[in-house]
Amino acid sequence: MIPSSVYRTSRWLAAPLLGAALATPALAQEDPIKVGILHSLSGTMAISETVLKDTVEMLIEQQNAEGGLLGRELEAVVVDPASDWPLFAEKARELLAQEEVDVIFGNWTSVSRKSVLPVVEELNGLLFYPVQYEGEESSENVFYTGAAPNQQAIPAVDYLMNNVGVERWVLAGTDYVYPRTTNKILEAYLKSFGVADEDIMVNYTPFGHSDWQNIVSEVKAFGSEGKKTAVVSTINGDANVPFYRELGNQGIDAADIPVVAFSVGEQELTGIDTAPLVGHLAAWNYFMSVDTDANYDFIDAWIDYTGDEMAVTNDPMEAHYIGFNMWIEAVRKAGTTEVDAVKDAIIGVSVPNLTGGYAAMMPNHHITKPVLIGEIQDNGQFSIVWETPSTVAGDAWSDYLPGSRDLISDWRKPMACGNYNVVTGSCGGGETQEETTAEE
Amino acid sequence: MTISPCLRRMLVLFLLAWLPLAASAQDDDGQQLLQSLDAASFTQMGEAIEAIITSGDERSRGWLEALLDGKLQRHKETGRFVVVLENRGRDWPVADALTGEAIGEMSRRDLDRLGINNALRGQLQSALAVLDLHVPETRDRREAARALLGDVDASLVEPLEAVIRVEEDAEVRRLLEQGLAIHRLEQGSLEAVASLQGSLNNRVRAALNSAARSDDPALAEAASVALADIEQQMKLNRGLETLYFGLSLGSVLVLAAIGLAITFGVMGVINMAHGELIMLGAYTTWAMQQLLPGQPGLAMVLSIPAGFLVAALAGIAIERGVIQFLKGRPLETLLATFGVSLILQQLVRTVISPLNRTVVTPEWMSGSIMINEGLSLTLNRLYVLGFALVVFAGLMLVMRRTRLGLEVRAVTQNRAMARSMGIRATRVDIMTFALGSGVAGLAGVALSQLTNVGPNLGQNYIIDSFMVVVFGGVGNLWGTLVAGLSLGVINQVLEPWAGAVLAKILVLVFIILFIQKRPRGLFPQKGRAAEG
Amino acid sequence: MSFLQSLTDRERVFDFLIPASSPVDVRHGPILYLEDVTVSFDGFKAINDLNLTIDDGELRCIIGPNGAGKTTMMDIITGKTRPDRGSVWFGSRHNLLAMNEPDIASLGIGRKFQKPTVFEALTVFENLELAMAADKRILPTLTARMTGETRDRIEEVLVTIGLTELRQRPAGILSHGQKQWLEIGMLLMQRPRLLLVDEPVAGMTEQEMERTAELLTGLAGKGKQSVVVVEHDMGFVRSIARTVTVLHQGSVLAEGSMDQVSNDPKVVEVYLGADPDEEAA
Amino acid sequence: MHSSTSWLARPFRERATQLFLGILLASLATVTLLNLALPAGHPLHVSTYTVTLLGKYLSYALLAVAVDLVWGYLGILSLGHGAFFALGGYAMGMYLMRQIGDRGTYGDPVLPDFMVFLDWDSLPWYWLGFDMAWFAFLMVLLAPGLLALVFGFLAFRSRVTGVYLSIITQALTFALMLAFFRNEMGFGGNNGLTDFKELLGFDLRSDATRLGLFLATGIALALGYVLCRAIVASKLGRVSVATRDAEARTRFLGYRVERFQLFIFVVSAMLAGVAGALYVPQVGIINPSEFSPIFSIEIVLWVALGGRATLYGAVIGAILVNYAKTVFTGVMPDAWLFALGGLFVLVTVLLPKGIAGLLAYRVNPQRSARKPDDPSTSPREVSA
Repeated sequence: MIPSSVYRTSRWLAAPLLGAALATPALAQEDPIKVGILHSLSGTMAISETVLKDTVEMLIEQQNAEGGLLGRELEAVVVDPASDWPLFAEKARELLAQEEVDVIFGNWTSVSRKSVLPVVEELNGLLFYPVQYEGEESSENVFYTGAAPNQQAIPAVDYLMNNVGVERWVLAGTDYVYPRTTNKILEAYLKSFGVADEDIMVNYTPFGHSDWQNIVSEVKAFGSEGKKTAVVSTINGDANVPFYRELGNQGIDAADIPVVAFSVGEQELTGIDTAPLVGHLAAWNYFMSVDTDANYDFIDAWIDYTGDEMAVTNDPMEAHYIGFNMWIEAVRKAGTTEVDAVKDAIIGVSVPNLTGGYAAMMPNHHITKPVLIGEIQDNGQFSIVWETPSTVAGDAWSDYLPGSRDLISDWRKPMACGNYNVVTGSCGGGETQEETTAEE
Repeated sequence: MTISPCLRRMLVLFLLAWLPLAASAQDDDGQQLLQSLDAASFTQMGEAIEAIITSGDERSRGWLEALLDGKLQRHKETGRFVVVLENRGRDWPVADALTGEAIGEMSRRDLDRLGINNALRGQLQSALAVLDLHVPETRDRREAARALLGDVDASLVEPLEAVIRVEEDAEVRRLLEQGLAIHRLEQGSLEAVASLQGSLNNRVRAALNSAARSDDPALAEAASVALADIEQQMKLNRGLETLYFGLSLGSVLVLAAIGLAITFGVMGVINMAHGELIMLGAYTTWAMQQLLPGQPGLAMVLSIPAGFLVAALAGIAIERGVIQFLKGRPLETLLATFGVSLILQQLVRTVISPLNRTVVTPEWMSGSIMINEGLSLTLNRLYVLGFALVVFAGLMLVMRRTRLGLEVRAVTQNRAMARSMGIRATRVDIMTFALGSGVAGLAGVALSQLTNVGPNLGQNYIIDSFMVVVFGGVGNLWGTLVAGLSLGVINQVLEPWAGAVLAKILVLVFIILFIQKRPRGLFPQKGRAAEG
Repeated sequence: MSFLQSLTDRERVFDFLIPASSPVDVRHGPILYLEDVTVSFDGFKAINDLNLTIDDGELRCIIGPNGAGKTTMMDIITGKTRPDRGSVWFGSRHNLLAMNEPDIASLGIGRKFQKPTVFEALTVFENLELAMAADKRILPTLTARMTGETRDRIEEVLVTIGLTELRQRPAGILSHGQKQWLEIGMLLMQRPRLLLVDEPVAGMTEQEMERTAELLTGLAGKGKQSVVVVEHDMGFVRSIARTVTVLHQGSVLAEGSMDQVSNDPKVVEVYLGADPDEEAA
Repeated sequence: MHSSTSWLARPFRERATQLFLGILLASLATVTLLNLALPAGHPLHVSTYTVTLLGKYLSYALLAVAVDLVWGYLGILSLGHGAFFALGGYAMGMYLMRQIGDRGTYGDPVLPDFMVFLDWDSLPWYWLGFDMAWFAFLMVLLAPGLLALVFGFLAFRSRVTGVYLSIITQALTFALMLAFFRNEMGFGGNNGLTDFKELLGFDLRSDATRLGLFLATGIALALGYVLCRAIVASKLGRVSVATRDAEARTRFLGYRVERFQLFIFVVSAMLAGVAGALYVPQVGIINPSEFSPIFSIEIVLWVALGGRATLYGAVIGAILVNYAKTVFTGVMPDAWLFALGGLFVLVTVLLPKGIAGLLAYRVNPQRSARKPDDPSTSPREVSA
């Protein structure tokens, strides 16, 4: 987010100079193009993030095998932010200021993205963020290749309402910003369809919550009211295993109360005994079980890269796959890795995704994605039971939140604004009030 | 999910005269049937399923089951239908769906799965359920009958009544009658309410609930009266349930803490790597299951001694490698063992995987036992609860009745004196630490049935463990037991109205204030660790 | 003193009118006065209806087998343990049972522990400095500075306890006997009216013992300190004692001169035929 | 007047302190010089990235000094000092949030972004006043101070000691962590507070501001160090050591031990708060993970590593460990935990007195042989 018009102009001036600086003999042509990878390899998030690091490394390997980019090698620069949010900011700064990488692929949790954001904007870097998130953000320097709420949550609810006939809703989530926002949006959405308050139960739990007995039995009670009930789960990573175990053991099967999860993919299922979960749902933009050649090629490459026959792929990996190819495209288009050029070039770029379609980069730095609903199978895979007819464009600002209803994002010049308020007709923090705040 | 009339018709016929149907279907018929299954929409698929059942083809059951777990697939080129025998990895062993003989491996790339959704799954399940009403095993018949609750409609009434007449098992009869009653209730019959009186079954309550909302005032009235009565009984159930939840959570805390109560409470060693020892126990369970594929139960049993051993050995290594050099400086043990815990975590990450591992729940541990229709206790937690008590009792025996226990206590009270009495204090230290660590391993084995088996497993329990030990009074095993269980119950009692997060906070605040009142914990004790 | 007396006593000033720091009032003789004190630890009566009076300036020796309650008695006087019953008066004004350790200490009751406890990380000099009678509230302590006379006072005590040349060494390195002395020295710094000395000569050599004996006898005297010594070593006791009190099972068994008590058959019985349980307790 | 302030001047007369201050100030000056004077390309040039990094280390160092004060000299092993650090940080963070004004995504002049999209309609009462710098900075001291006062009062009054005290301090910070995770609390939940714009009108993104913050932290560390040193060198310092080693004895000498403990505990908490306040604008985010018990344990590790009860040891430990962390996470991302863990084990086993002990030995073997402050012999250790 840009603090003030003055600051912005100064940065626009700075940009070309920066470009010139990069073009100096200091960096000759044969120097490799540096790709920063900012994923936790230790700490709580290592579980989810290590595979993403490997994915990017694999993609780089492949790209180099095909002769690199602009006749230059790609080189991965890996650091470990260790699931420590301030460390994310520090490492981002290291990558951009010290290593002078041309692009960063990284982050999983919202908080890590939020902590990196100011750094990336200050040092004018490029960040590709591969995980589904709460939206309500559009940065000039960040490209959101994961799903926004309207690319995951809302279609999932539509499916449950129309195809399963759910009338009663449990919105269960881990207590952090993604579930909070998503559930706010869903509540507003459901009520717009006339769902009554008493038919919605919202529940939040701390990270890594391991004792689900009470909550599951509450859900059970909530579901015995004679109306079809479903659980919309935004429960984060680690807490899912005990949650599903408890579901299974308290005998809630998908036929009675289906659970649709937004954070449970193939990767998470490798840690769960899936037998009792068969039939529970997940909404993603990609499943390993997708039956396309592109996907099979990707899977084969991945299995060969990891050397593990049982290795699985998941949605964020596809997001990186898409993001990486988009960046390659944009760099080719711009003929340089220089950030501002790439930023402009990438908008409108479209590359094939793994589900047999194309993903295009929108002016709001989100991409178009198909939405798939899958049912868990006993082999830890998902069988796809529903799919949006066409791809959905990511929405940075939800129409269901009072604060963001009037905001749009478009990074094309001349607007070049991440939070343009169509009502006040000004970009983000209306400059009009600037003085007043300056005084107080 | 309701079963379509077509399916009904065939069931009626099937049930009224249940002599196995003539199996005279040619393969092409089978091919036909399967062909029709491979349909565009799920509705068409539903019809195809009915077709299969009505066909009375003796292979139909196999097909339906394969379909149910997504193992009925079509070869893309040949269009040949196969049943996948094992669907992990890239190449799957398959059998021909028609002839049933195994035909080697096929790449999943060339196969097309006949996918179903929850609605179809429901249809299949109840269809199979109806078929199951005729299997010899009573248990299965009960399952089938229970599965039919709420799925009965007009066309099933007659056949089911027929079944009831000849069914010799009372429980099956009761369940089927209940099913019929639910159906009648949906039809709006008042006396159905009477026959559903007092049943705590979820589906019954669901039916009554919707009846209570019906426009027929009399029915609504009766239903809500019945419900109110049921709610009364449920109240007691909920109370017991909460108690059970509390004890179960408590037992987990006790298991996690009891090892610490020994290493920390008795030896005064602040072992930050305790959590990782628990983790090792859990991974041992996983490893066991890898070694004995297909027999999770046996693996489970074997991993109890194995887990103890592995953790104990690790404990000995820690004691010899680090702690013995820190005699008399327990605080330094906190620092060193913290380092050890970091190393162990990363070791697991690099050697095994940063991802969680699947630990399968043996069937005798999954599900729950039904106390009554409305109250059932989850088995895995029941086992853990029992296990915790056994472990505790075992430890008490060791400490009270064995030579080791005696020596341990002697060394704790007065090291120098014990030495002079010819007790080899160093040996005792090793043994004690090994014991404590081994118990941590046991905790890991148990926890593998409840939560993630991953590198962070230990981290999630170390803090709580220390809380429990201190709350109970350092160096007092009874204290640990009481503390663990009571904290568990308090937490679970608070949770429903305070929410999970607030409940935990309140428990912590409670501990802080309690320590103000009793600066030595629940059961204060004299001895090295208690001084100062 | 009984309640009736206390009413008729015209000199009596009610406790709440007395600032805690007021000088001890010994116009009526006794400086320490224990009456019907009883304390029991989970059933076992450590002190049982103990009555004891120490006069101002007196040097009193208290002997008795293990478990007789000597140390417990000291704990009660210094406010570490609260008795179940009875009253403990310092002079005729201060009800010790109503005060905590620091108050009692600043009132002028010094104590030397059975196991010598000095601050091992601090130097001998610093040990004495901390013990010195001074304003012991936080800010004064923070801003306190070493003045000439305090230094002299400390030096003087260093001489008395013979640790002058070790003054800058940490107390941790002192020998057992030296620690004993340092602790006595700390008592002297406190300038207490009443010293409670628990086994001062344990682990001392003959010469050290003699010097300690001189020290203690020198201390006691009218208007100076009163000293209560608990000791096992009969030789030492004989060498200093004027009056000896024999404690047994938490109450006074005998009292009198050394010769009197040592000829008292009850005492002899206790010492010779002391039953082992007592020893253990 | 003189008599009441001279205790503050005392440290300046100590050779060790003079040395420490000399080194600290000198390095501050050099860094500044190398950062400003030399061109970006120059091999000796210190980038702003490095400056900020050093700034972070220094704030950690101050935190470590605060911990060493209570642990090293009072024998209270606080496993909850992260809480005071975080509270100071949050106080600063709230001020910085208010400074964003209407430049947030939603352009709401009053409400921070996270409140807008979780549709809070008005600012909760405890956020009031944080738009004023003086109030916020006051809170940086008061918030941790008051918590320490109440908590310490309860704990010390009822003579909770040793491991019991350690564990309830841990419980304290753990409870606070869970509380701040809750979005209802109105502190931004897990995301915490971030995307700060300016501090006292200085743009937080400008190199000048970063350098300024670094220097400010350096000065704060110097002052904090002198303060602690002064306390330790005073009679009060000796009383606290006495308390550490023989609490009962100290009582019998007429000192109201619990008050001394409380006093030092509160001072230490406030120092920690200041450290937190300086930390936040430099790393650009404050979130509940600073409350996590593990972090608090790490702090203790820095102190132990550097050498307990020496103050300068704490500084060395904090800087060393965190520097190691920075390097390892970059150089050997997959294996750095081995290195760090190994470091902890080796140092505790091989150097019981930490690095400072080693130094002291180098400087003056005979003295270090009898280092008065050496706590590893003190009886309290058994329990602590």
